[in-house]
Amino acid sequence: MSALTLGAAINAGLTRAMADDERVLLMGEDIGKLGGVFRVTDGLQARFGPQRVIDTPLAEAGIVGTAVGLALRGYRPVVEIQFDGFVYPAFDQIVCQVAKLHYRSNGRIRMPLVIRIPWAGGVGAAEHHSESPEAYFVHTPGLRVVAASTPQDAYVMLRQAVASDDPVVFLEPKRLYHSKGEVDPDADLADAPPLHLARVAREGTDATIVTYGALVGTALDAALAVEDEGLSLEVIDLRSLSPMDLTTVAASVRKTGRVVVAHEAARQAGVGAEIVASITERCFHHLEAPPERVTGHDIPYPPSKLEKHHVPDLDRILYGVDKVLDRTGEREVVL
Amino acid sequence: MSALTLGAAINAGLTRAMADDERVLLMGEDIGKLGGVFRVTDGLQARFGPQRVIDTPLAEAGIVGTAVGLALRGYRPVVEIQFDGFVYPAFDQIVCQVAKLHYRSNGRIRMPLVIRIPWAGGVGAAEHHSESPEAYFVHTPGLRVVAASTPQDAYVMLRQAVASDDPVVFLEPKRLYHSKGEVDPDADLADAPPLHLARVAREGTDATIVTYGALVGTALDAALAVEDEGLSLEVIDLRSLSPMDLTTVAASVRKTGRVVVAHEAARQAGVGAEIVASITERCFHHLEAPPERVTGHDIPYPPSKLEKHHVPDLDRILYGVDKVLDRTGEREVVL
Amino acid sequence: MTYTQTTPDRGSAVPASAVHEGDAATASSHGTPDDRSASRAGDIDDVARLLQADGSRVADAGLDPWIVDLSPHQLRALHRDMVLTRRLDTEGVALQRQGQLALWPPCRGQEAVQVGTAHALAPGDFVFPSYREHGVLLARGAKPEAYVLAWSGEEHSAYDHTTINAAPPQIIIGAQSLHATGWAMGAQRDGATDVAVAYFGDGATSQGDVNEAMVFASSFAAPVVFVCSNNQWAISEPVAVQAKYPIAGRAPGFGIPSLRIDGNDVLACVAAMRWALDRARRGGGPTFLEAVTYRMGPHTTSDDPTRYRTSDEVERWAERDPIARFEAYLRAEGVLDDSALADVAAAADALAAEVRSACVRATTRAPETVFDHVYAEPHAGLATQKADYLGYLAGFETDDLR
Amino acid sequence: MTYTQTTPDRGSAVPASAVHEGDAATASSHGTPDDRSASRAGDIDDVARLLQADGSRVADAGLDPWIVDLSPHQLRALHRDMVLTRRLDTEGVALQRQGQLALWPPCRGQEAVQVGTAHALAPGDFVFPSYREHGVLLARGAKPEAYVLAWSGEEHSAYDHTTINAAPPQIIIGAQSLHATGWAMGAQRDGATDVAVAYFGDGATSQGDVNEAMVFASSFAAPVVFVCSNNQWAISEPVAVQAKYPIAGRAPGFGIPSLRIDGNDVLACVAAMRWALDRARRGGGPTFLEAVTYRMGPHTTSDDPTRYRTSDEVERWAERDPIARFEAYLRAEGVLDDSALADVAAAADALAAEVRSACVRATTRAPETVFDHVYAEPHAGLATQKADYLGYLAGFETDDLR
Ligand SMILES: Cc1ncc(C[n+]2csc(CCOP(=O)(O)OP(=O)(O)O)c2C)c(N)n1
Ligand SMILES: Cc1ncc(C[n+]2csc(CCOP(=O)(O)OP(=O)(O)O)c2C)c(N)n1
Ligand SMILES: [Mg+2]
Ligand SMILES: [Mg+2]
Repeated sequence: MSALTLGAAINAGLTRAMADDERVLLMGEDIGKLGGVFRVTDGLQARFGPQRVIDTPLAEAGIVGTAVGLALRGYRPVVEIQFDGFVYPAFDQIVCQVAKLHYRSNGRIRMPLVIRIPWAGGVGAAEHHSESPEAYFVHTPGLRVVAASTPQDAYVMLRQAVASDDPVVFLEPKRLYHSKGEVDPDADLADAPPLHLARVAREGTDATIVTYGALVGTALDAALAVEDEGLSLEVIDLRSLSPMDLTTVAASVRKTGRVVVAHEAARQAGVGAEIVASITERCFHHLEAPPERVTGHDIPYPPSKLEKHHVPDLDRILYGVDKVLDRTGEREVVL
Repeated sequence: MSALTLGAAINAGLTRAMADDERVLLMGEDIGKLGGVFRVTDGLQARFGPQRVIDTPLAEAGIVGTAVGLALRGYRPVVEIQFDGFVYPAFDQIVCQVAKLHYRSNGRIRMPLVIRIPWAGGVGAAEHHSESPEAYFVHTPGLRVVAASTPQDAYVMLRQAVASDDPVVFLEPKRLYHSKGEVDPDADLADAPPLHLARVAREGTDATIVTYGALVGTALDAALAVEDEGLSLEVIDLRSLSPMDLTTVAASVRKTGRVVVAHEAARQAGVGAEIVASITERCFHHLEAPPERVTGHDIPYPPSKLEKHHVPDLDRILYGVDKVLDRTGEREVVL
Repeated sequence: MTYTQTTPDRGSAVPASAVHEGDAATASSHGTPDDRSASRAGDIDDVARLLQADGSRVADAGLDPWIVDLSPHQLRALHRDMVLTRRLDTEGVALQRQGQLALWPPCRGQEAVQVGTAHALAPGDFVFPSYREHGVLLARGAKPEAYVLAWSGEEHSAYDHTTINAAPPQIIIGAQSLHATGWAMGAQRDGATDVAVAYFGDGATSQGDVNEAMVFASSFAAPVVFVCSNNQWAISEPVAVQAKYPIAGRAPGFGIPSLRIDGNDVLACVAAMRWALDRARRGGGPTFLEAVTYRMGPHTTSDDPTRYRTSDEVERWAERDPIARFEAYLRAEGVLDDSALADVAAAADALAAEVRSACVRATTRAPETVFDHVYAEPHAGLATQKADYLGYLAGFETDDLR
Repeated sequence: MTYTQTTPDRGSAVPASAVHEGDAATASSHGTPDDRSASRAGDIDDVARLLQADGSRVADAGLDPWIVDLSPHQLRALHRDMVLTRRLDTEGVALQRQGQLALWPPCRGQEAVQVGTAHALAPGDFVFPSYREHGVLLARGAKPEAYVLAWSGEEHSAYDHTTINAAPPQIIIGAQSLHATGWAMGAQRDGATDVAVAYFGDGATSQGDVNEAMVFASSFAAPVVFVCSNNQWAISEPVAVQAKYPIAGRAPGFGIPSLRIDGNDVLACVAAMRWALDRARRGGGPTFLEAVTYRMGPHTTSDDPTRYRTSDEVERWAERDPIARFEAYLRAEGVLDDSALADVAAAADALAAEVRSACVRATTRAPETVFDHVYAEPHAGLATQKADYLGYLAGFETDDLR
């Protein structure tokens, strides 16, 4: 075990995946000599050479589209989209090709592609550098979508994503790139929790917070914050957004009867809507209060000086918790 | 009043909008001499000339991107995407530019753009010709998204969309292009229901069906089918998917206590999830059963010979109704 | 001081004899300017050609060497595949008219470029076709009776790409050009001499994807050949909407040599393709071929071309028919006689009969198969949806719904 | 038989004297071949130029006529705006280092192409800049003290596009090229002589959007000028990753005349831009300018260029500095003396002071404004969200959160 940042854990995961399977290739803008703008691929070109760590022309459709061709030739490309907001030029290739080729070919073609996306906000960045596009992918049959929230998960899930014969959109909470945690580099994938399972990050009995990515930490903070008040919150790190581990979620909600769903993305038709709808369908008779969504507003990502009024934080999650517990107005807000 | 097909009603709406405002332009592939592959723009180039009805090169990003520039120059472009499945190459321009320029410029730039999309399935078409991409747009702040289900609505809503200073994704249920209805060509826009309001297509008391597009007709058929059984279904045609008229929806659900949400698009993180989540949040204590979603499966659109096993039909909607009324197993299914 | 200023309306012709050196870069330095004016964009005779419309053979020092070795057997095979392609196409149209197929995109008139380029391929090469490349797929070995079912609505794609090294037909215009380029980058990494081929139309050249494919192919010197069948129309839009200057002139700006050939001359198509493939196999990187041809039929069986083009134009192109031209040549050369022609006609009839019977026999697969192959690995959510749907179906008393 | 075969590694130079005829198509037919080999892609001296690195004036029959009328006043204005741009840029970097700005993309080294092309514009023209075009916007009249706030995180875009006819800076690489083309199509429909200008970098030329913009611009003969500032780098990627051959060579394939100019020579930039604008105003359609220049600083203040390029390279480019070169020329011409230079320096200092104080003074707008201008027309759902959020904020005892 060693303490690694989430970024370094992904680097370690990529290194391991490339060492294990020479058909694994990395593609992206500035991922070679520079090691990526977040240094996630640092040192990989030096180690594996420019034939396997490929600095591509500046064109996202081109990156994903050529990765499709490489996959058809038997490679397992891991492509990096430089920032979340730059994935849209590749949207057609992702939605119409990556997601559909297996189906189109009656299963004869496999698309073992990983699309890595430094993801979401809270880092004071310029426009288009703080987007949360996950709902678009979650709504697209044929894709798997995952989001790691700890270095250990990042390391293991990256390797699992590379090993998967399905295309995986791999969301990397960029706000956590520098957050550290223990990583077991020798973890056997066979022993690790499967990619599609959620993780109960904290057990509790009074209400459930379902979230993913950087907000998992915030949810855990919320659980800690209300401990004194005698409240016990369960926190679920969804990990996989498609498929969603609704079994774990439903079990928790059946226990607590109350649920807050949190994400940074805009609310309308976001992933939170799916979670709330699914919970309502599955746990209707166990729900003691309407599920509460704590999300980004239905606005374009605002200028960074104002992002704290968009991205849910501890206070907004607590406010959501108060709502499902019918205690709004009771809390003393200390800033 | 005259009986027009839905396609002809849109043609009439375009004609009227162009006659009323010379800044209105049409752009798209094959919309000129051919009149569009669905003939929706038939005769318009002959009437308004090739400067206003523009056959563009075969490039959707180009169509939408140049329309953005035309809007900046003071035009009101109405662009046609030839089929739903071909909107994705334009996705970046739609999501990052069309939807965000007003916000980016602090309201100084307006984007009075209409993006017309022949939409959804059930017409026996080839791959990519039967897609329901609406959730992607509904999840994108800055866009308005509407879907007409009758010729009269198509005529009026098209004109309202053109008149709107916001960008509007205008979904045209291609399955209904040839369905006829009365259209009042002299309808005054001021008297027409605003673009953002839902329509109670049929009043009822036992359960509510919320849907939009071609399924409105199917929902009405369902209401008719259960009349004999003494059941009274309310049918809501959402019309506007963003914003959503949740006031009308909630009022209905408060009355009936039971709701079926139907759409053709894949279920996961679809528009139905948003409707169910919103209803649950607003009508939690009025709900007598969990809301039921009747949707396309989470699969790529299947080959057309199998599409009847994907697109919800009368039977599947009735099954959903039975579920919310707790009567599954009771119905005699007559095919 | 000299500097680079390029104007659009000129290409720089290189001596045809330089073509087969397989190194256009070297060849070009001996070029002489080509001063024809811009209007030649529409000049359908501004092409490399070996057979004239009447079937007479013309010399082309650049192309000739690439076909000198064609045996009578190979020539007859080319002819046969063109005839079979036309018959498949005619049958496709007929089957659609009779309600057996949902749709058919006719390739009539484009048999030479499709069959000619495909015959130049090695088995290890991989083609990325559009929806109209019936002749390419037939020549690659797709079983016609299976192939047509992709157009009946039974399947999205009805052949096994692994057995014929061909991707499923692509409907999203231009998307396959990137797949081909990526595949070629893979072949390159494998140290193989396999070449990828992207087929697309004139309209496709407007798409960002096709241009990005040229950027990537050039940047990585990928062994890919872009074959643009300029059939003069993208549905109702004449090629002039997409390009004011010859399409072949676009590739060089990306660092990709290009050649504009007579797409109705199967010998020119074989020759140009062999040249391009050879360049690729030797590490010379990508090549772009513009085959000037004509879509004789409607865009698809749903289209009505009388709305946008004259029958005059169609008739003029009928005189350039690729099969008649080649037949005339082969007869003159003594390679083909009446009896051989009768054999081919019989084979074509047999093919048509088989295709027709396959359509008539075709049964739709079971409803639950709509859930298959969404993912390669198990997916709990989808499994539940499938179970739910089967439960729902089971509620019906008859199996009429199936 | 001759036919079109184009190879990538050659352009066809036309006599520079033909340039100013404003009709490249005619001019080209008198062309002589340019036989330089492919390697000239990296040849930064293969450009049209009026000023050498030491400031000495060289003749160029094509460009000369376009600047003969520049008055001493205009020359000084060019110089002044370049100096102000550099000062703004230096201050931007400093302010970012001091935490006053969130980010700054330096334009040091690119002042000539930015200021030169912008000075050639008429007020009615409309520019579509990228994030790095500080000099263009300054020359267009953007108030520097407002402009910098776009980089403080206070606003996405901090100038009123209507007053300076400039779109908000574009961050999505290449997207603005289509907007410019569309705007130009609008100007064309208005019967106006206004021209749209799209600014982008070398990296942007790989994007589908930029290529589609060329297709549309050519197809509609739109009055748009594409100005590609080839500053040799796209973040860490050298231009060779995007293009094996000179970028200027790409446009002609789309039917768009292009010119490769010394982007560090402000006179060449003015001249080429005037030529291109004139072509557009006369109905000649689009033009593509590749300005060969260099990004002296990091990509942005977040970047560390030592990871991917040598200081040698940077030093070599320092010798080609656009301002030093122009200053030497103006001094030699007697247009600029010490006292005028001192005036400019003082103005630059004043600008810097104003910008700094604007940054320091800047206050963040009220939280509820995040809900403004999502839509131009009322939106019930968003109004509810806003009310809810304000209700939530009101629950806090202090207004620290604001
Ligand atoms: C992205 C996309 N946009 C639009 C279409 C609709 N469409 C199908 S074929 C076609 C014309 C294609 O023309 P071309 O590339 O010349 O090929 P051809 O059909 O002539 O063989 C169009 C517009 C599509 N299939 N994909
Ligand atoms: C669509 C998109 N992809 C990636 C990026 C990230 N990015 C920002 S600037 C840049 C390099 C741009 O290079 P170039 O076009 O040469 O312009 P320069 O920065 O050199 O002025 C990249 C990759 C982006 N902004 N947009
Ligand atoms: Mg065509
Ligand atoms: Mg650059």
